[in-house]
Amino acid sequence: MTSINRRRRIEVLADEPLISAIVRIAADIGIQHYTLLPTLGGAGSHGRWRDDQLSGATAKVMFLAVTGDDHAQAFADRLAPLLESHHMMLMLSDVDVVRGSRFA
Amino acid sequence: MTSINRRRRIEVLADEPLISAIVRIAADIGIQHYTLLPTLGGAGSHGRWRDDQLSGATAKVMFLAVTGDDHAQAFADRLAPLLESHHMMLMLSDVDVVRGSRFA
Amino acid sequence: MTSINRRRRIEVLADEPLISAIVRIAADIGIQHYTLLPTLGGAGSHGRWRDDQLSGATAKVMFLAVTGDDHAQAFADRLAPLLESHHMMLMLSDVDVVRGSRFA
Amino acid sequence: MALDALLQPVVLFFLLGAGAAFARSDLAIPEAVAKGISLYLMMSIGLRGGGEVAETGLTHDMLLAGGAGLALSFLLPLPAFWLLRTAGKLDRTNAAAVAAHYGSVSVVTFATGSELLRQAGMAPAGYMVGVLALMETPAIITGLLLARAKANDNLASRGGMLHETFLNGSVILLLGSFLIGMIDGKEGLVAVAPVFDVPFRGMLCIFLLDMGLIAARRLLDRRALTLRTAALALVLPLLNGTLGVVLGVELGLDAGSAAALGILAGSASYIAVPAVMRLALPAADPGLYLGMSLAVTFPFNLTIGIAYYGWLSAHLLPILAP
Amino acid sequence: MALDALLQPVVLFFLLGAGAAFARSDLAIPEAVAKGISLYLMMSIGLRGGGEVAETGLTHDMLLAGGAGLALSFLLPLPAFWLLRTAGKLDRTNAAAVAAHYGSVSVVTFATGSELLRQAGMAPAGYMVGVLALMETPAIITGLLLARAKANDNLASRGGMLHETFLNGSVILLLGSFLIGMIDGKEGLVAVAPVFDVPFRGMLCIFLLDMGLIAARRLLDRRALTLRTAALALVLPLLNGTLGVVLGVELGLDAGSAAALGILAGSASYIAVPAVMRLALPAADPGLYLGMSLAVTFPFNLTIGIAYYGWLSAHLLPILAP
Amino acid sequence: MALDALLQPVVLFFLLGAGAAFARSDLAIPEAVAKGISLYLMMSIGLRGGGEVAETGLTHDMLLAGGAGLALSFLLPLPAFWLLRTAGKLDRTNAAAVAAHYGSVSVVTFATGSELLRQAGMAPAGYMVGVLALMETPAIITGLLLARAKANDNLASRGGMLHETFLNGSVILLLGSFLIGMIDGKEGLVAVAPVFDVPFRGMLCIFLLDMGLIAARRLLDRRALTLRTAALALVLPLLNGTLGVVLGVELGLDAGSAAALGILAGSASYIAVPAVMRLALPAADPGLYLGMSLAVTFPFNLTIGIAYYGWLSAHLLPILAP
Ligand SMILES: Nc1ncnc2c1ncn2[C@@H]1O[C@H](COP(=O)(O)O)[C@@H](O)[C@H]1O
Ligand SMILES: Nc1ncnc2c1ncn2[C@@H]1O[C@H](COP(=O)(O)O)[C@@H](O)[C@H]1O
Ligand SMILES: Nc1ncnc2c1ncn2[C@@H]1O[C@H](COP(=O)(O)O)[C@@H](O)[C@H]1O
Ligand code: NA
Ligand code: NA
Ligand code: NA
Repeated sequence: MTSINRRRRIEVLADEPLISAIVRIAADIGIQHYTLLPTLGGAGSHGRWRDDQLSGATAKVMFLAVTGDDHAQAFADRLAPLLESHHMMLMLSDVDVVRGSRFA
Repeated sequence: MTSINRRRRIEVLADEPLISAIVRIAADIGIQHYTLLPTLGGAGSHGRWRDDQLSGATAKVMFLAVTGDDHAQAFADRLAPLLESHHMMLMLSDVDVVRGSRFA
Repeated sequence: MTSINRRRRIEVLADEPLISAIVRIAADIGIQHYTLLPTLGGAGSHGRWRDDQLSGATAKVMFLAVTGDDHAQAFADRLAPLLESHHMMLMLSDVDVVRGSRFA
Repeated sequence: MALDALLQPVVLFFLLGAGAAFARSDLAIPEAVAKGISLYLMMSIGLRGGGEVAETGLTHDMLLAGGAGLALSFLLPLPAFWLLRTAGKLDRTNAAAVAAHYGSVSVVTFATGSELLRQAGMAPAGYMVGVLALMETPAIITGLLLARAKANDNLASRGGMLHETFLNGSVILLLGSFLIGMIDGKEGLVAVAPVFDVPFRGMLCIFLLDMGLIAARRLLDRRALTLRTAALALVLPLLNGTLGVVLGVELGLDAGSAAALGILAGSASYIAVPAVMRLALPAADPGLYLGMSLAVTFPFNLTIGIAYYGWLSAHLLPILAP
Repeated sequence: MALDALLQPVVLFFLLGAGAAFARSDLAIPEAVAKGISLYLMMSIGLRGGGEVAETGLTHDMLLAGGAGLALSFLLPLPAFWLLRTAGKLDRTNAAAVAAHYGSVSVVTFATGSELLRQAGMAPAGYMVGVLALMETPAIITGLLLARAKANDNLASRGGMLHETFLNGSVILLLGSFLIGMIDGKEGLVAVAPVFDVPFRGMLCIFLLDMGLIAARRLLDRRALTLRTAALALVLPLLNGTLGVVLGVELGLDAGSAAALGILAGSASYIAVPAVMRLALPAADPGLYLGMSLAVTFPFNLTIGIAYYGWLSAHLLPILAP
Repeated sequence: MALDALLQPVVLFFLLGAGAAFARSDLAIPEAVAKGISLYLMMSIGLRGGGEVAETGLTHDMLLAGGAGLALSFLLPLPAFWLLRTAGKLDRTNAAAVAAHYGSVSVVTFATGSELLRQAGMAPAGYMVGVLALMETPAIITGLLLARAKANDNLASRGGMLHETFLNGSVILLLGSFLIGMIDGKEGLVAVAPVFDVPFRGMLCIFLLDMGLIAARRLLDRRALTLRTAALALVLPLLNGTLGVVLGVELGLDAGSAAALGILAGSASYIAVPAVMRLALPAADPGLYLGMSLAVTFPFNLTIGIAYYGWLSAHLLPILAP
């Protein structure tokens, strides 16, 4: 039976122009691997949006990274103060992976 | 250390024409904030599909909302009887968020 | 109150040309229902990528299936030896569903 | 015009798409591109139709054709419903949903038909585009009445169903472009003709390639289609189309316009109507109504139906015309 | 040219899009298609401008217009900032962010304006495309200085803000195409004219349909717009545009080019600047600056502003020209 | 034709894209648009080639060129494999995967080459499009044999690898369009020429802008490329291209067609072959084969290779032709 390890799944929903900054922050902390997912639209405390913005300034992208507890906590600590001002949403959850050493 | 709260992550996969109705049902229950994600294709008990439908009638969209236990339960109760007839899939899972009060 | 059952959520991130093979492997094991989600880009041990590849050879797709513990374990066992060589990422997590019998 | 029509690039590209899908090739047009071309086709059809109407002004024929179109869209679902219930053995909901599709119209069938008629020297009048727009929605109302759809259904009442029906993007775009064409007239449109007129047929080729892929893939996954319903998907366009042509000729329309009325009556919707039905009659099977309209009726009209309606119109005109 | 301009297909399609959005229709252009057309418009504008400059060679007017454009982009944010702070009652950050938008330019306003001026026999000189490119970014710098943005802000310092500003895709594409146009000259471009010249106006129609949808939807969701800021979104283009025209005429530019300088000065960015502001001034409200520039100023310029700048230039020229 | 070719808009847009990517600009063509244009290019090439063949009918040259193309695609991987193993120091699997790419062809290199040759008065014959289609897949078979790929590999056997190889969307579309062109002939295609003929070169510009971006970004992330493999990515097209030209001239093809055979032989696949290799030889590094074919060989052919093959063909013809 394949051995499975519990890790943390980090998801950040953020405006597209902020993604490169988030990638760099993650890298600083030691989270080098990630995947970006597209979105279509939504609504939050700052109103509705659709991914048809010409400028892409308010089109949102989902940043996904699987990592260890410590890295996840460090990332959350780093991002928490920015969530409100930058209209971001951060989600953390448990996930099981094979090859645990790759997701430290 | 950033304080983290456990909330429920609701995901509903539904045909595109149904999404606006789902958004209204969620709003009725008190779930005002959500994000919509695109899909490419899939297969279920009603056959295979691809997101190349001209009409968009059978193209599917993922509705995502993070909310409190009560709201999540109310939403599941409200949607459950429709799942079979409307070819939808509902998933609920745990997720940790910062700023817990925003996800009541 | 709607009765809810705990199941396993399988997610595999893989290069687009591999998806049809993954769908067949899942079907062999008895996982017939799935959904495919698009991605935008990312970075891993094999470098950065963006979904602008002409050939689609290195564009990635997320395969999502909700299923029972046994099927999930069988799938993980089947895919684990291929993850490294085929540059895939496998995630397993818990998810609650209504109509549990559909997700055996 | 029959064989000739089959060998036109537009039809050949449709067959190429269908062939590729049957051979299970991975050929695919990106969804955004296909959607973009479908919007383009509606803008182009609308503008050109409006531009022609601006030249001729409001005529008697126009009103007759409009009235005929409205009546057809409202009424065609009735015999269709009866056939689907009896010969097709469908339940009330499914029969009503399918009937609505056959009362409504297919923009691309109309567009292809107009091109093929034009090629054969039987160009339909510009106002037929207005008739096309008028015929999109009435059938939906008849269909919902036939289904005895309850207004307090959980999702439909919330989803703004009436909006979906009457403010459907494609209807708005078609009518809006038609209006712009009428305002600016043919000379006003000269500057945009290199986009909305000249490349029309080529764009149609690309779109029909995609339609071929989609229709054939749907036919391959035809779990919802029975022999009965597939046969009805051939019978209904023939009946409706013949009715349309006869009515057009009787009303004194020119041969091209009468043929176009037949094409409209004989075609079945696969864009506007399915989107409404998913919301209003979720119990109806999308595999069934899309299978019938998209995978059987559309290819039939493209390859045989259009040629037949054109032939019928040309031959009935000397006999029946008032 | 006022009413005439309003009835052009380009403007009518904008109004159609806006009308559809106000009626809450689901009409939508796929994002990828809209993005593709916006890239097309920039390539086309660049090539054609460069091709014309290749014919005339470097002239005195060109340098004057370039200098004027640079100065306007750097300085227009200053009075705008003052107005936004006092009359608009905005805080420093929001006022600075909005001011940057009004110092920068809107490519589509320029493109539509050029077409409408051409139609009226007042085609701007080719080098105005170069001026357009020069005016995109300086206002961003002034805006950031006005906001006293700290360089050690958490995200901006990491996100490569300077990159976003100066290597913004649209600026690069515009300048690059302008350069290619200059290298190849009008004859060198003949082979690509069927794509980059002839269909320009039709493509603009499709794009403006989308702009109408987006602008109206943003206006409907105008939680960030107050009466004050909406009024300023009308006043600022009028002031800046008038200034641009007067400066252009004073510098001795031809009527079309002076009008184009007015259009550039009067237009507000909604592509390049918002993307930078999201990163550099996250505390500024995107609902506010996109609401003002996209939902109020853009429609105003399209329907009234352009016609006014053209009229002003034509009437000032005999009086003011040196 | 060398410098002249470098200054054509098609090449300049490629360089613009590459420059933007090297400057790390965020310029990007939406994936759906790029895919759409690539499908367009294949339809256009196919139709035009087929239309020309319909005029000339089946000729001796055609069969010779087809045979030569097949032979080249089957055999060119052999010397390439040897070079990659020895000079390139690659393992068996990687060498085989790369060799397959160099035996196969690049549609866009062919398209650009044909345009540049046409410009220089050396238009290749229409049947070369058929040769292009023939050359896409045989090299894949040779490559898999060289790799000694086991048929019972876990994923490939399940993924329908043969399908991917022979029913690859681009091959089907190219061949299908070629056939449609042959059926309808040049006159039959007149109505679709405004889409499939006239705008070809302009569309190629947009596509090459995207290719520039993609190739340069891949070069920047060149973790898989060594100096040895990068050098081989220059040597292989030169060797294969020279072989192709010589063979073409020896067989008595006209100068343009011989040059086109050289372009085909010298070009490397980056669409069809990588998709098959990901499935069939997952252990081979996509960074390596895409890096070599897309980031080195493609730009080399575009800027130097094509001009060289054209020059070689024009100069060998008087000497070698039978
Ligand atoms: N820890 C991770 N979190 C999120 N995505 C990952 C992670 N590791 C790998 N990936 C994704 O999987 C792809 C392949 O991974 P690799 O085989 O390591 O190159 C990467 O390009 C990422 O998109
Ligand atoms: N509770 C939630 N569930 C799902 N998505 C959310 C939630 N809250 C916020 N979002 C997403 O995050 C975006 C920004 O949130 P806000 O800053 O509240 O406007 C929204 O537009 C939504 O797309
Ligand atoms: N177990 C599952 N895992 C993932 N996706 C599913 C599952 N079951 C259903 N789906 C998705 O939901 C759609 C509708 O399901 P169905 O009503 O069973 O046809 C399918 O086409 C799939 O895309
Ligand atoms: Na009908
Ligand atoms: Na301005
Ligand atoms: Na080759």
